[in-house]
Amino acid sequence: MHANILVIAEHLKGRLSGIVFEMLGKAHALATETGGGVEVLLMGHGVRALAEELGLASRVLLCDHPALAAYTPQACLDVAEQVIARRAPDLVLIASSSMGLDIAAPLSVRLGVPHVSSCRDLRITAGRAIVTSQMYGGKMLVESHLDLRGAIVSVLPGAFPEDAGRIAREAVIEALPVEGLDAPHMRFTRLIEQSGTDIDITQTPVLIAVGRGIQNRENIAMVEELAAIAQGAVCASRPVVDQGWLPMTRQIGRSGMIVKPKLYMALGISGAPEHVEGMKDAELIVAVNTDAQAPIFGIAHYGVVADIADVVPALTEALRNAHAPA
Amino acid sequence: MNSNGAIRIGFYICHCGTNIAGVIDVDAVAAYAASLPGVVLSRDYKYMCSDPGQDLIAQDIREQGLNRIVVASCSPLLHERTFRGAVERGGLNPFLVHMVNIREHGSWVHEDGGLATTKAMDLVRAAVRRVVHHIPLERSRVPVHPDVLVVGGGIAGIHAALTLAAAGKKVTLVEREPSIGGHMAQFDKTFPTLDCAACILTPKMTAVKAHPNITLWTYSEVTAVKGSVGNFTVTVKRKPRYIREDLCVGCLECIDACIYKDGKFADEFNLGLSKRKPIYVPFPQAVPAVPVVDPEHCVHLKTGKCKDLCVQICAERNAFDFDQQPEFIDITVGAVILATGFTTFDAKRIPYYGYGVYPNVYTALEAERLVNASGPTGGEIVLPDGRAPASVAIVHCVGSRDADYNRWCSRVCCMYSLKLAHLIQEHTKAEIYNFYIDMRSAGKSMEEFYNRVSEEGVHLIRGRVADIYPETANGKDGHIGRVIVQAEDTLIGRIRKIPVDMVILSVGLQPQDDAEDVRRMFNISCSAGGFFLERHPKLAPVNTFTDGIYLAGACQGPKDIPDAVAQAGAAAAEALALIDAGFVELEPNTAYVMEEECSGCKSCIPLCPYSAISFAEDVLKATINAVLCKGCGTCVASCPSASIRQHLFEDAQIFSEIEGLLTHA
Amino acid sequence: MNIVVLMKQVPDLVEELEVDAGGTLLDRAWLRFITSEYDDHALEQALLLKEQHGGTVRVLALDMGEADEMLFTALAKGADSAVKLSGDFATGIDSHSAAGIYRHALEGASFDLILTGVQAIDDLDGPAGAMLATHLGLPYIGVVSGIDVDTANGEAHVRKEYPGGLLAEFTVDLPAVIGIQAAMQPPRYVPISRIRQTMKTASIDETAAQGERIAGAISVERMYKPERAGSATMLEGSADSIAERLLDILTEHGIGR
Amino acid sequence: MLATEEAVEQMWGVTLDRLYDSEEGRRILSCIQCGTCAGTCPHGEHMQYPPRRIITMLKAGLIEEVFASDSLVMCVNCYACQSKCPRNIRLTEILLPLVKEQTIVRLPQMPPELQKAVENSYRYGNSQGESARKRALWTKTATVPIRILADDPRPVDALWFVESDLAFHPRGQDVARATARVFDALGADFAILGNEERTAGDCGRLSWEPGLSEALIDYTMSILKKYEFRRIVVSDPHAFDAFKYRYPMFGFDETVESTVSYVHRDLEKIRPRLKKRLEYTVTYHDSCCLGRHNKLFEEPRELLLAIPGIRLVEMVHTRENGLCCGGGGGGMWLDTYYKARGIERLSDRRVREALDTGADVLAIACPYEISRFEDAVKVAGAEGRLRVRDIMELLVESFGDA
Repeated sequence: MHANILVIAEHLKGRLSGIVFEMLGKAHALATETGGGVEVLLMGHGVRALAEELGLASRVLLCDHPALAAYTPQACLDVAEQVIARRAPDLVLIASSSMGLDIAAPLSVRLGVPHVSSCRDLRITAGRAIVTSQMYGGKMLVESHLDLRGAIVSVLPGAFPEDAGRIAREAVIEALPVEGLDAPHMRFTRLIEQSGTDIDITQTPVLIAVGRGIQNRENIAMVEELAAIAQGAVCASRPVVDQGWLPMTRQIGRSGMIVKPKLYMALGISGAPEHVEGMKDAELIVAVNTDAQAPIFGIAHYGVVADIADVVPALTEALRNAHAPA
Repeated sequence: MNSNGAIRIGFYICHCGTNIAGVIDVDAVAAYAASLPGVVLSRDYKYMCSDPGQDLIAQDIREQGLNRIVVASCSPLLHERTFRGAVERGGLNPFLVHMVNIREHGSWVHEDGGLATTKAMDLVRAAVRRVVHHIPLERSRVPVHPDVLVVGGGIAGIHAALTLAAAGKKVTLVEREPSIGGHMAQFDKTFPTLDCAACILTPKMTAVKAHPNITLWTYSEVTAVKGSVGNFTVTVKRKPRYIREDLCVGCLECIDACIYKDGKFADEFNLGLSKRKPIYVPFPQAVPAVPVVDPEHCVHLKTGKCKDLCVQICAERNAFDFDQQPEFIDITVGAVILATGFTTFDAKRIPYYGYGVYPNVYTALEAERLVNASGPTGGEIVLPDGRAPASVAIVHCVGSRDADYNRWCSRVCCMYSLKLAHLIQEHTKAEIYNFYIDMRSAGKSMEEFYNRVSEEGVHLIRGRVADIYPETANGKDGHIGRVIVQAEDTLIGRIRKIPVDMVILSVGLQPQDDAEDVRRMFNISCSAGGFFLERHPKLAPVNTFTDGIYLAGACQGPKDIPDAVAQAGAAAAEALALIDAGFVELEPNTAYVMEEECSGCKSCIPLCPYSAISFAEDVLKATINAVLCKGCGTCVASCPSASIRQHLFEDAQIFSEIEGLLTHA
Repeated sequence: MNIVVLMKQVPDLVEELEVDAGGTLLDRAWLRFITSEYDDHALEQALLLKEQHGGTVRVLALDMGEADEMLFTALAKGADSAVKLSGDFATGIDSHSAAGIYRHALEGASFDLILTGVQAIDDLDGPAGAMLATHLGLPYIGVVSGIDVDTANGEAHVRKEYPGGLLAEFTVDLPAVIGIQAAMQPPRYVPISRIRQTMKTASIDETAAQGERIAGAISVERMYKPERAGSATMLEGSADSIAERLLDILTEHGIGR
Repeated sequence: MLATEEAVEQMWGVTLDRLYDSEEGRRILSCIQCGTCAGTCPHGEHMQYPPRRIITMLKAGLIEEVFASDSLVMCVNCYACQSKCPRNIRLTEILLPLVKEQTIVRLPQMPPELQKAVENSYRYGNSQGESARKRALWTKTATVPIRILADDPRPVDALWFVESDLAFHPRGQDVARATARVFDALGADFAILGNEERTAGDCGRLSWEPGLSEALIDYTMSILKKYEFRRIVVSDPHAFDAFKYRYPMFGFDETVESTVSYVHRDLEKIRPRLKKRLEYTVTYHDSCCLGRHNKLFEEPRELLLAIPGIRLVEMVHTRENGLCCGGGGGGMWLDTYYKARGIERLSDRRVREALDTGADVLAIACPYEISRFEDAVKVAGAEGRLRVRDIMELLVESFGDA
């Protein structure tokens, strides 16, 4: 049985999110496998150029409307509902992102179809979608089976390779009419950039990241020492920033920065999906955590089960000695 | 060894440890002294005042035939008596010694040892020249009358009188109020023990009345004093109370009988908080229990037209005597104890405390009467409108420690304020706020009392009250509004404005209004604040500069009851020591008149601070009473005809001394 | 400003999670429950808005885990009322069913805002708050970390978090449902004595949960712990030897020089 | 003035509005504002309202202002003010906790680490936030058998109350294992509660959270009721304090001993085992609870001197006048809070005093000190020069066979 898959694209500040290509690549592979097709729904205003990037899809469904100039949950939800109802795909893939989280579950209610969140893996076997979700902060994997009758799957960033979706091919673009966006209950006002005085961690090749395991503010000094000697910068997962120990500009993850450094050293970070989203593409990931079960070890290249208070000073010392003239 | 009439001076210089020798080269001074004319012996010694030092002098006099002695050491104030004694023990007249002060005037005040040594030599030279002219003098003795006068019938006077009487001395106790008892009789409880003031005072008052050795004259005042130590003649004015003490038995029926059914005139004892009749006793336990008739208000005395119900009811005793006149009686005594007490600061003088303006602002003495069961309210603490206060502020240091009023600490206010806080809280359960500058609770059991009261939950706020003003106007129904007491709480640096129903001003103690008159009459001195001055604050605290006159109680300075009683006992002991010796010995350094040269100009008489000079009408010359003369020299210097001279300060002695000084090479 | 807060209990990750014999559910024998972190933030945000604008905060929860303690804590923190929806939740409940129950509980009720955590660690079928909004026909915005209410115009200004430290501000007509990522300040502390006191003095309204359970839409076939250490090469030994190994690895990758 | 058991009854139920109902509370009225409390307080200079001013503000009815300031967040429950008060006012035991309680709840924001520690203590029975089921894990690496009462509930002589820092902190676990070895060497009949144990709710650090303290006390009392034992031996001085002074208010009347005095009593039994000479210069830090509050000054020193080779030197602040490590009264979780206000950590100051003695070992008997002082040694750059060792660890080291 062939599966027709609809991918809902998202973009911000004129760029498509990486997850769109992850989903597109995966959808393409599954569709090819089952003999189905892939359509991408792209909503926006004046975003035809973005549609051109989505050539791997059988068809890009372009909904262009001034009301979609900036992402608004209500408008996207309304448009997506109309499009899905009209195209009746077997499977809908939505990013498990700030935007996707707003619309995936409501769509499932409106359309009366199942929804599975936090997808890390997806297969199609015997006419059913087999979704592996990362639950309980990554401590459990849950495998659920869905009938291919329009089910919606929210895909965690980092689940699939992005490159597979970036095949350069001329896109088939079909513009769809957009209706019913006249009386919105919500209006986009503005984008707020976090103050830019701090260093730009997206441009720093070495990042030393700290999480809950840091215990207290004083230990940040220890980590800063390591970062200094490694010529990198200190960043953090959300809890550390919430404590006010580091500025928001240093936050990695869903609501923070997306980084792709040469080295990402995760200290005391368990590896919750929201965090992993922001750093999974680092070239080299080294994780230090006292909990051997921490999901961060699932994406790290090297892992150390230890107290960061022991490892960090030792590594700082080793680096210092390595730098010292012989 | 015989001196054969030649001057043989012995010189002694004291090291005083390093006090003198550390600065002055005593060897050099001793060697220099040896070179002076008349000096036959010169010694230095570590401590001349020590027994071996004194013995050295006595022995040298005997063995070396010395007839003049010069000691270079400390101030004569300290050791002149010592060395005179040593000289006397050596068999020489004690007035043939002279001291040179090279410590207070030398080593202690100079840093340059060389110059100090030179100065010491100069002083020694002057002394050696002076001592040559010393002549033997004799001390004289005057007999002492064995009776004592105690002026003032407060607790100090009572205690002094009882002590002397117990020693078998005849005492006259003079009190100007109708009853003895003084301020203590007005108090409710006494700190720190909180025993009832009347309970401990009245037995002593009764004892005074009952003691055969005590003559008690109340409603009486001293009007004149003559004579000197051992032999004073004192004039006492006995005011008429219009009731004969010898006939009255104290039944007080006359008071009930008075045509005034209720009190109508301000009651002095209750500070005007209640009314009395024209005939009254100040308080129930008064001693003597003899009523007084107030001539200002007695209808009989004012108009002569009264039913005289009082006289009628006393018919059997017939003690009334409306014809009584003031009586002046002279008594002779050997010593006088002044126990004239104090008065409290007039709170009206500090306008911002509102005393006399707001009806709920009281003085501490008034508060004493309010808490007293025999007081105007029967011991109920109530405001003029009859309500009990729910909050009371007690303001310490009113009129004390204040350059605008009295600079001194009145010493008793902290403790009596705490006592009042305790009593008022006990009576009313009111919130009590004591505002203090410093909490002074020195003395036995005082700190413990302070602790006790603070633990009772009295609010102790450190800060001098700066303002008292009404929170609300007084109500038409006579309701007394609260006042706000404003002060900085210095311990938290915050201004506190506490509304209270009642304010008590802890007024300070000050000299009696007529203290100056008393001072003149008894020829004593006052300290800066007007309290009588003791001869020495530490070593002669109950003596005055006038021999035979002693101080007891708060007339010398603010003090509490224990201290007043202790001082009264001390004054009595000093008086006893004087009387029991039977005589007084007079120093011979007195002035004397060269009668033949005196012109009788009388210019010296008013100058004498001790009233020792009188004019002999028979010969028309000045004459000096050696018993009174203190040797101050004022008359000597002032006599236009140089006819007054003074022993030990003869011209020859002084001029030689000056010459000695001036011959400094 | 009347606010409804939806809160729920989720498994406490401090304890080891185990899978039951059936292989599709958590072994509840060892499970401890804790209030979902995001819901705590939703409550905090509600209390902050109440402090600012007055009104009431009403907390709704399904009778799962330690719901009573959670609700009493909410009351102790300042919520005005707490409703416990009881039913058979012994093996948990999917979000679609939960949203249905909330819908029954809230239909016809008067409120200005519904706040709830943007998600929870056990939301396999997505966040219930977003679904509830659909049921009630109300606007929904999630991943919100700041709300200002303009009561005069009946709207709220919300700040939604985007990747890269960006915030998007929206104006939403009230009533609305908001999925809270973080309150404008960390959840407050409430003394345990006050919680205990609240347990004695306050009460929780308990009503039976209504609304059909949606069964079988998703069929969970398997639940299992992730392979330990996934792809990571684990380094062991003393801190110093680990440091040396790391140094080699970094050097190999051309880092740290 | 230090706590006495007799005073415990007096401290029961004292609240700020009923302060003067008890004799001990009324002592506050006897304050003479001498300021000794403020002067001796290790954080006095950082308090807007040091104890002296708190008393005046209380008497002036302005205590709300004190609550609104964060002065009492600085209080580390070190008993210094109480021990020097010339009026014997029980500041640390009675007044300050009541003020602190109100201060903490009024803070605009509770310091996050402190909030976490409290919430963890309530939820998991340990401030670390570890699973209660992992509490006895350390025993698996102990070198002597350790009986856990839940598994083997026979009566026991000494019920050893281990406390969370020894059970969970890696260095604390070293001390726990060493303590077990010493007990074993004593031939002691001892057992632990294992996973049933929860933090004792130490009166010092948690007294500003009476609800938590009471919840933990209720729990621990209910567990203790299950077993028969002759005494409770407590390793953590804060827990010792809690059992001695706070539990009795809840009807607890068991014999309580600190590990130090328990071992000291039978010192002769292990003396023959102390064979290995430890050529260390040791300085001993008096824990506030063990020392100043319970007068255990000589016992720990005698244990140290029983070890051959050890030379004992004293820091400038010692015994009654010892300097707090800054960990009590919640200070353990306030380092960040203090640092943000420019307040030097007391543990840093204390370690400088230890370094000034020239000692190479800083001996301690309180599990707080290990983490605090080892950290401070790093701050001082004295790693390798000064080691922090629990007395039990030193005793075991002298056994020489491990």
